[in-house]
Amino acid sequence: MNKVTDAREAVADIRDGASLAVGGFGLCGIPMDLIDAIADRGVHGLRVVSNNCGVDGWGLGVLLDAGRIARMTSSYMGEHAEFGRRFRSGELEVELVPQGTLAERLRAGGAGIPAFYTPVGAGTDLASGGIPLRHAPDGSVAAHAPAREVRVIDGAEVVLERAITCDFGLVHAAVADTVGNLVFHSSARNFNPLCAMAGRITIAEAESIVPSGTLDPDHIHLPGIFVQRVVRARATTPKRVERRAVTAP
Amino acid sequence: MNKVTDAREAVADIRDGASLAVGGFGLCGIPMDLIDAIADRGVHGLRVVSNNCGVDGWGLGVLLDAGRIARMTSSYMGEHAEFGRRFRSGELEVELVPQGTLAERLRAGGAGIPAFYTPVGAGTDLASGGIPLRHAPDGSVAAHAPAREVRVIDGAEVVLERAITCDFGLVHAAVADTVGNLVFHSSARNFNPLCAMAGRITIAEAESIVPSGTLDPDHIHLPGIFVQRVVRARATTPKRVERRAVTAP
Amino acid sequence: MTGTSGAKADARKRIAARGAQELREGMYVNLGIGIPTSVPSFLDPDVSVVLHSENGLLGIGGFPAPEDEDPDTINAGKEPVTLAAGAAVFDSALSFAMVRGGHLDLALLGGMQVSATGDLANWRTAGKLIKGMGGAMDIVRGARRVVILMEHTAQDGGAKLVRHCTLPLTGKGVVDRVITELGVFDITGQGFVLRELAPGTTADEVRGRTDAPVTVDMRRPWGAAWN
Amino acid sequence: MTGTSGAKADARKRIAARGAQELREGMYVNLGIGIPTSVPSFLDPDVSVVLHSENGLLGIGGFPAPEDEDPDTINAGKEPVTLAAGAAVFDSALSFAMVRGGHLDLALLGGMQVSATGDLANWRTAGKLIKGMGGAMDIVRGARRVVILMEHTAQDGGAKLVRHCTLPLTGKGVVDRVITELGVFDITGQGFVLRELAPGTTADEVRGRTDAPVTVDMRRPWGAAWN
Repeated sequence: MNKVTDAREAVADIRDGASLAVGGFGLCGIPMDLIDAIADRGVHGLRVVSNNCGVDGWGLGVLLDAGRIARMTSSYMGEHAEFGRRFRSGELEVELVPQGTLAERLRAGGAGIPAFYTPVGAGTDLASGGIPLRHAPDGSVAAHAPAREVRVIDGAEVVLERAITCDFGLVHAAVADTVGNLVFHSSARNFNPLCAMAGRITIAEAESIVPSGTLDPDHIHLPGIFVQRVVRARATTPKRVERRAVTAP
Repeated sequence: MNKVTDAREAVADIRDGASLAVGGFGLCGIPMDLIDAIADRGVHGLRVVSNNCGVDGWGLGVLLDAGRIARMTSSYMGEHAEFGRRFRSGELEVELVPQGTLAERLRAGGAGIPAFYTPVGAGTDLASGGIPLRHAPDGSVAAHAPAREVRVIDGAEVVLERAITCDFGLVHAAVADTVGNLVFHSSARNFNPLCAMAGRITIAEAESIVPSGTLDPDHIHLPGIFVQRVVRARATTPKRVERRAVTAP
Repeated sequence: MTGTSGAKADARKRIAARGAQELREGMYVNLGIGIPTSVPSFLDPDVSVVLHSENGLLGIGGFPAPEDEDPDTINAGKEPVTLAAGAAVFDSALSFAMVRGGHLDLALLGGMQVSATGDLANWRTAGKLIKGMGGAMDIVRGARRVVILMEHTAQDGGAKLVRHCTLPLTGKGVVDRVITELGVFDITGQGFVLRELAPGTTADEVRGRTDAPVTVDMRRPWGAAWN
Repeated sequence: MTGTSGAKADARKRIAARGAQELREGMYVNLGIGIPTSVPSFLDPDVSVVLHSENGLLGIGGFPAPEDEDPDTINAGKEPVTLAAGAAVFDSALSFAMVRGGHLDLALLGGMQVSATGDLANWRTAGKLIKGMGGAMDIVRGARRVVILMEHTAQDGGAKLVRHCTLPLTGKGVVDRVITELGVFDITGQGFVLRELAPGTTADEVRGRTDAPVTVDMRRPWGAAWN
């Protein structure tokens, strides 16, 4: 068993309209080489689940700028100018989800839990269905995210959240072995294991690839059963810092 | 911050009727020293959540033999003779739960997810409420486990399972640091991280204790936020093998 | 097919050998207790599969020599095992995330009864003390393909392939295939379909010992390698 | 209390300094963006707390020198940070398991509006483009204690402590305490209760700048150390 391939080959069956679960938080731990390879393929109408959507010209911003993304499921879009423009103009549908709920929905998808209850968002417009999902070209709100089922469990109001699975999971790891076991580095772990779990086909890019049997079984962060293809990340792809602190903590 | 104490001190506030989530699978990765310390305290009416209940005279069997356990939530009791006798005679209430559902319910308890849907058990007497929970002294079934809520999600029948939290989590680790970060060894990990998450107060015994800052942050299996007390496991407590294979695989 | 233990052992061996042919290169597989436990010894050494053990291991190797036993490294049957190259260790929640989430290609499990609609009973009998379902309910519901390896009839001669299970179910509509010492049976919308007949038996014998209709639609000789 | 940026900076500093006194030995704490970010610089060096960053770190240290920056080690504000001794790294699902499961002792967060019943609005305003709620909805619901650090009134002089929030909520009934440059307010069954009054102001000024009833039940002088 050897899951190693190259980036172009690995993304060759990602087609128009595919759904992608993409790891990373901000620009940390993003599968930049896989994103570039998808951009090179010229697919359109992608439905992407990722905590953020990169920045202008980097990360998922590359696909967004090129008009390849039809729908994002994210917790935060931040100051990303092109993202805002596309959302406001109706070119992009955006499902906003609390960060922890997003993580849990991806895990649930990978874990075969179709739905779960959570107190997060109870009593807010997340529960009542008041968060804009799509704008009209004139900037008015064309559709709101649907309301959640609400019930009371043990005296607390909770909302029903559904699992997320995607056609593909795209993740970045520090080390992979040839059978797809992954080790992440520091906070670049973030959503990567969860996106790998949620993908029906998961492609991992790794900064280094080692033979099967090299990694300590106790220190594998994500077992290879969740990873179908492994790609060596280009050593030349820079890691970018999104923000620098202006004050000492 | 230093969470290290001794076993007697660590269990001193476990009182009659307390609920305990106890790590281990079979006799592998069980917190034997903590179990012994609880046995020494003489508490009664314990409600224990653990995948198994040890064997006669070892593991949770120590508490069971001494009549300290009123209720078990487990997936498998196996060939444990005293367990069977007590269950059949009505001295012990037993909630049987599928192993993966038990793991997920403990994780949910630790993760603030009050309930989740799962396909496991749909269409069986787990869902319809036909599994014996308590026997009468004459051996007849006095009560069955309650039926689950059932609904259809995405065309599949699923059942509602509730989270489990306990007054105390009791776990066994290979290494702990002084702030409660844990590292497990091999399949002795099993239910331990989940029981630690599900305990309102979690006590970890560890084969070795190292200063805070010694463990690689990337290789901590369970962060110390889930662990309130750390105890050094006695070096003299043997690890027992429950079964030996009679045929080569 | 007499009741002697030699014939019984032969039958179980035959089932395990045929069961081993269900495993194909690169599969992630869970093997249950009973006949499935002996499947690896019949596996083609050129076929590399990854064995999952629900207590939290992926990549189970062989059994260790007594002096190499590690009480911390056991399989779901609680026996000490070794880890194969590429193995990974994880907690029980992630282990059953793999199971429930459909990441296992195949589960080979033992059975007490299988119905014509794919219901499986293998965790408790009416009279005996309940031992618990362990991970069986999770595995039958989660694995992408569930194949039951069991003797064709019970000790008392009663049928185990039945119209409806009389024992409490482990899973409803979960079985894809049953392998017995008499043949290989797929569960289809039309009930049991005999795909392979073991040497030395006939479709009539199979029908006589099965308590449900059996359609004969043989695809290949007994034990021909899958492809 | 003029609108000059110097007075504004002073107010924010005063709030952060008082906020730092909410942190006690051994607490696990999440600090939100805004005023809470500067709380650590006001922390008593003898008080050791563990800072949680929702992207997956526990045990955040100080900011690194530029040459020591690791793009893989960032906080929830996406700035490079260092890891303190005893730090641990984990994925986002476990990170929010800590949050949602009630394992954080305290969250100090910024706010736009807080209501007399503890509702918090801090993620979107009516006119502007939505940026997303990030982890705020999770944290306000999950942390055992939620303290909001914010200026007492908005830029335009409008009240931020209100009877009912007019902005979309981040959480309903989630706030335990509000600290502004004017005072410390607990949310009780009877609404806002003034516990500490900042030097140089009066209860009447507080009432005049608050759009909800304020009960005065002072427990200690402004900024007296908790115990």
